[in-house]
Amino acid sequence: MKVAVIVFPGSNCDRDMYHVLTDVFDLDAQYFWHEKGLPKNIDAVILPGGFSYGDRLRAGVIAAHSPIIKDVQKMSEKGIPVLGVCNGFQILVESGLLPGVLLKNESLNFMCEWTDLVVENNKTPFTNQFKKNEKIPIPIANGEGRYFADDDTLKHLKKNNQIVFRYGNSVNGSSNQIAGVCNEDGNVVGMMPHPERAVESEINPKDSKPSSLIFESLLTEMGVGN
Amino acid sequence: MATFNVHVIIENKPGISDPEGETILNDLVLKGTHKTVSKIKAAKMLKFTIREKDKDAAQSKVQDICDDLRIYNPMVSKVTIQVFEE
Amino acid sequence: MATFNVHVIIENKPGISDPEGETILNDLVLKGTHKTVSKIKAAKMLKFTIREKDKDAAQSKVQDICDDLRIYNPMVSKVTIQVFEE
Amino acid sequence: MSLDEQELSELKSKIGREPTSTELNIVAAEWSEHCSYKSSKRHLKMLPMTGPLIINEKGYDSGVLDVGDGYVVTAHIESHNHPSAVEPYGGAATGVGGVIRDILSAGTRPIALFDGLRFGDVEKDLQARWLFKNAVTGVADYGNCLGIPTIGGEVEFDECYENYALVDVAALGFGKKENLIKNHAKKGDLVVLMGGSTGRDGIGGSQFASDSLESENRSAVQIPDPFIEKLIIEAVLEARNGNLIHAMKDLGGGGLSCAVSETADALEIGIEMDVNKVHARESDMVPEEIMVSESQERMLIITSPAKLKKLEKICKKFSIACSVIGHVKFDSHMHVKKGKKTVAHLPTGVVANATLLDLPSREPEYLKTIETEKKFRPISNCSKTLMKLVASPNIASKIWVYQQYDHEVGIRTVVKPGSDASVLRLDNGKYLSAKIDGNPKQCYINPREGAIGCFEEACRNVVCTGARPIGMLDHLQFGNPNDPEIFWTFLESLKGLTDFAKFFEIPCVGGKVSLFNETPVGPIKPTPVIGVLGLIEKKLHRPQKTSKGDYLIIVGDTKDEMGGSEFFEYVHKFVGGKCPVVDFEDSKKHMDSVLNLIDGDLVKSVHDCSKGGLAVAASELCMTNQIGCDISLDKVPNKNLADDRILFSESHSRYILTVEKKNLKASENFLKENHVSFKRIGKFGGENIQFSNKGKSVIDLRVDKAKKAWLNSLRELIIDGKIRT
Ligand SMILES: Nc1ncnc2c1ncn2[C@@H]1O[C@H](COP(=O)(O)OP(=O)(O)O)[C@@H](O)[C@H]1O
Ligand SMILES: [Mg+2]
Repeated sequence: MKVAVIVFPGSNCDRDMYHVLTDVFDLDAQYFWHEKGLPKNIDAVILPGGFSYGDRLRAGVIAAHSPIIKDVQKMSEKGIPVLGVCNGFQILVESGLLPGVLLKNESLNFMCEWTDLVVENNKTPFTNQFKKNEKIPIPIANGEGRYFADDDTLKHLKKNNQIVFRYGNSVNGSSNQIAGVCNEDGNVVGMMPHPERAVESEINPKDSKPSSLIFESLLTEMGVGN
Repeated sequence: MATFNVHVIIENKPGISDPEGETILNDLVLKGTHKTVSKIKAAKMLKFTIREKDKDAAQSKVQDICDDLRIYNPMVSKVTIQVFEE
Repeated sequence: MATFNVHVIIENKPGISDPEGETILNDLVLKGTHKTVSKIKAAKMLKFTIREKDKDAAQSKVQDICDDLRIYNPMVSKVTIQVFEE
Repeated sequence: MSLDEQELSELKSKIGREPTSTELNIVAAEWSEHCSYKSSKRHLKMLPMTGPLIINEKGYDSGVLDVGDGYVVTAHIESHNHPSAVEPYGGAATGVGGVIRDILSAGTRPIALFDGLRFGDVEKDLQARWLFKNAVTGVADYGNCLGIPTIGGEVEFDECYENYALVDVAALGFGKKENLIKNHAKKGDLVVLMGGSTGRDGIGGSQFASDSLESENRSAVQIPDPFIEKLIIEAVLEARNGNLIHAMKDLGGGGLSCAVSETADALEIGIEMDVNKVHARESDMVPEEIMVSESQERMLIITSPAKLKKLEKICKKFSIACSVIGHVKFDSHMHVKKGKKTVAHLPTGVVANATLLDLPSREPEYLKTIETEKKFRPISNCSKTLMKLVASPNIASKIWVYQQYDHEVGIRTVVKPGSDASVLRLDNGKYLSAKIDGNPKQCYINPREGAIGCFEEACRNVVCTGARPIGMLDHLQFGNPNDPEIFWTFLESLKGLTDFAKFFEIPCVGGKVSLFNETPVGPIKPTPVIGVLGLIEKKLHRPQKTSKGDYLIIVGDTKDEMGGSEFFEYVHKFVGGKCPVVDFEDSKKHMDSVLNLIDGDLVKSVHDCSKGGLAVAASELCMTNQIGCDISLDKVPNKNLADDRILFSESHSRYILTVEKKNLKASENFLKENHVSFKRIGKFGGENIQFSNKGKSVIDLRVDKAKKAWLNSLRELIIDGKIRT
């Protein structure tokens, strides 16, 4: 099974994600430059974090127009799991694959700190190994990480069980403390925190198991899990 | 064809919070000076230089660009477009 | 006393590069079909609501605030202030 | 920007004719203090620069250390003081950009950043607050965008930086030894300029850095573009992997003038180039402007015609401009043309080697009396004093700063900012620890001992993580060197650093000199900033959480050397007294012993004692571990000092160890056997930070109250304008 890691000009967590997929979870991962197309044999797509196009205009908006996004969209329509982390989430939102927007943090500053996530939806390809309300210690690192959606959208999200992760406490002022959402079908997931920074105990000052479940969920989804 | 300067102002829709404007206002309030200011709103501006046949064409072209390319995010912001002849 | 809307536009001085405008032009606008655009300059805008006795007072008050709070650095940016009556 | 009369006649006699205006500009840029080190170079040679781990290659802008298994670590330090003092955001950001390119030019990937920030009195001075806030944002925006973690640094405020800013940035790189660029050039090789376009911004920057700030030339602001820099990094590394780079240099101070002349000089080649081929931002730039422009985010690369196609393809992929501006010759000249017309033709040896100065030095007058102490009334309420110190800008936690920096990207950061030193994991299973430290208050009182103290403090911080120091970076920042008194302080600091480096066999792997740091009211205090790299060869011993019943041991003597301490300067508003002195033998013994204890898993954690002394160091432990302690001052090894001196003395070579009961005997025995001066001074537990002397309470402070002040005061000061606690 093959996981595509999409690289945009300015992506900077691509190598971290690749390391985790290959060295930690023994997956077959491959980089794809944003101008390329995606081959048919891809089983999952990951948009890593970073500052695509220097976050100019708005985080994610320029990358959302990259040629490869059309292929990501096609894959997502086929039900293939797609995960956007941080800037990847911003790109998914700006390209309309996920609802809502990500605004500047209330502090107006970049924020790099550890926080707790709460799993709201454990039915997605990236959360199927969690219990509902399970906690995940995980770091955030973003300047535009405040999830916002208007009331109608929020209502819809709740009804459809599209809120995947919430923060344990209010870190940046996001609507309903939302940290991650999915599309209506549940196969496209976006999250602001960085699971790839939390799955190795060596660099995780708290507990690396919960974050690992995000990737183990993917393995299970693909039928290669334990 | 003529050259036009088109100003695009992107700002939050009414009802959407604007921490940046508020912070600057708070700074003023905190310092206790300049009490005559009652509101500050932060916005972003893009100045386009564009060649089109007339003002209207310039206006609608830039409007298209803004919509097409999502120069603004319609969920939270609105744009105002002003065209100036060179 | 009257209420004024004062627009403050902060942009890089001429001759100083504007990486944001360039990226928006080259990586977004020109990559599409909108080839008539030749330049984009990014700027920041602040909209003040202020009560002062007249237009001039509003103008100079806002200028003072921008200088006081160091809303822009005259080394790199210039500021344009426009006053509108409510 | 110009040459002085003597330099002009020297140039004329060396080339045997009148220089052209382009030549004048090129030479003025290259002979500026910033590029040529003309005042300092002959003295810098005293520093030990070789060692078993050091790899020396011509033309490197960064130090290279062999960390085994085919891997190298590169390191460099820079400052961007003058630009940051007038445009803190852009100045700090482009400072980061510059030091990153030095790492990149060796062919290694930048993996970490450090920032040392110094400003005026942030409590009183609004300008200082503005400078600080914007410099932090500048570092954050640049480093974060590149995806290079900023994992450490320091922040300090002192009146001597009023209306000024010191922004130091250090960077570390990592890579395979076999991928290092072996700077060389072959016949027919091409000279390529890659990256951002050349514009008028930043013209005269290096000259600017060599003038004092009062001078008029303030046009040298540079606009940071981290996005291009990120693309350059990826493009260069891809080109390196393809073996497409024969030689490489980043464009920094002095722009093309320096890059071309220094590359040619280092490789013993000539370079012929055409300014018309340089991709410029404005069409009407004259040759001298193109040659001295310090526009950011540019690299000079020497490659062969055969490899050029591949290089161009990589540049195209990343949308970065890449122009062939010239070619390699073997006449040791730099030949600058505009189209067919020659605008400069100079021997590179002349351009790149300014005549070194031998400036006079004289011991400053003020030093004769500085050690005399004023009489102080003893502090009646030490709890209050400790609380005040914990919330003071220099001692308060810098969390408001480092949380704005992405310090985890790259997933190497094993020990994160907030500890004594940060630790990175390397691909060969080893760990790299690093920290930068400065102490202008001590260096002002005693430039020599102060500098040694900075060096030792950086070592101590690294040792606290269990790493053995393997290399040092020095950044020497002083006022106008033409003032013999200032130059004397420069020499003293340098001699101190040299002695320490030699004694401890820690080679200097890189450095930088920044002179002419003058504020409107005078020179800055001597401000050497020292970076130390340490290596953990085997197992990493992560600091463990302190719990109830753990013991506190202090290693090292607490002495009556309060000069430059926060206690004297912040509490008593007194500048003077005796500067702490490092005893080399003790220092070494303590380092070795602490490393041994960590290696043997006998201690839970080690923290160094520095700013604010024992009282602050112990409080920091309590606050970060959310636990109280009970410490007996009468047990602290000292010679009959008053309580407030034991609490707040900043004597060097001291560590505080947290030890579990079961390891107490073994640790104490080990220290005894190694003749280390130490004492068990306290025990953890409860909710209060308590110090007593012979049973009489001296300090009693709630941990949570202290912690709140310590964590929040800096942010409150910057955002709200005052400390609320
Ligand atoms: N400007 C900064 N950038 C990043 N980290 C910083 C900065 N200033 C301080 N820190 C971090 O805060 C912690 C305390 O710093 P400092 O007080 O200088 O420590 P020490 O006294 O041990 O030298 C360290 O982990 C340091 O790296
Ligand atoms: Mg320390």
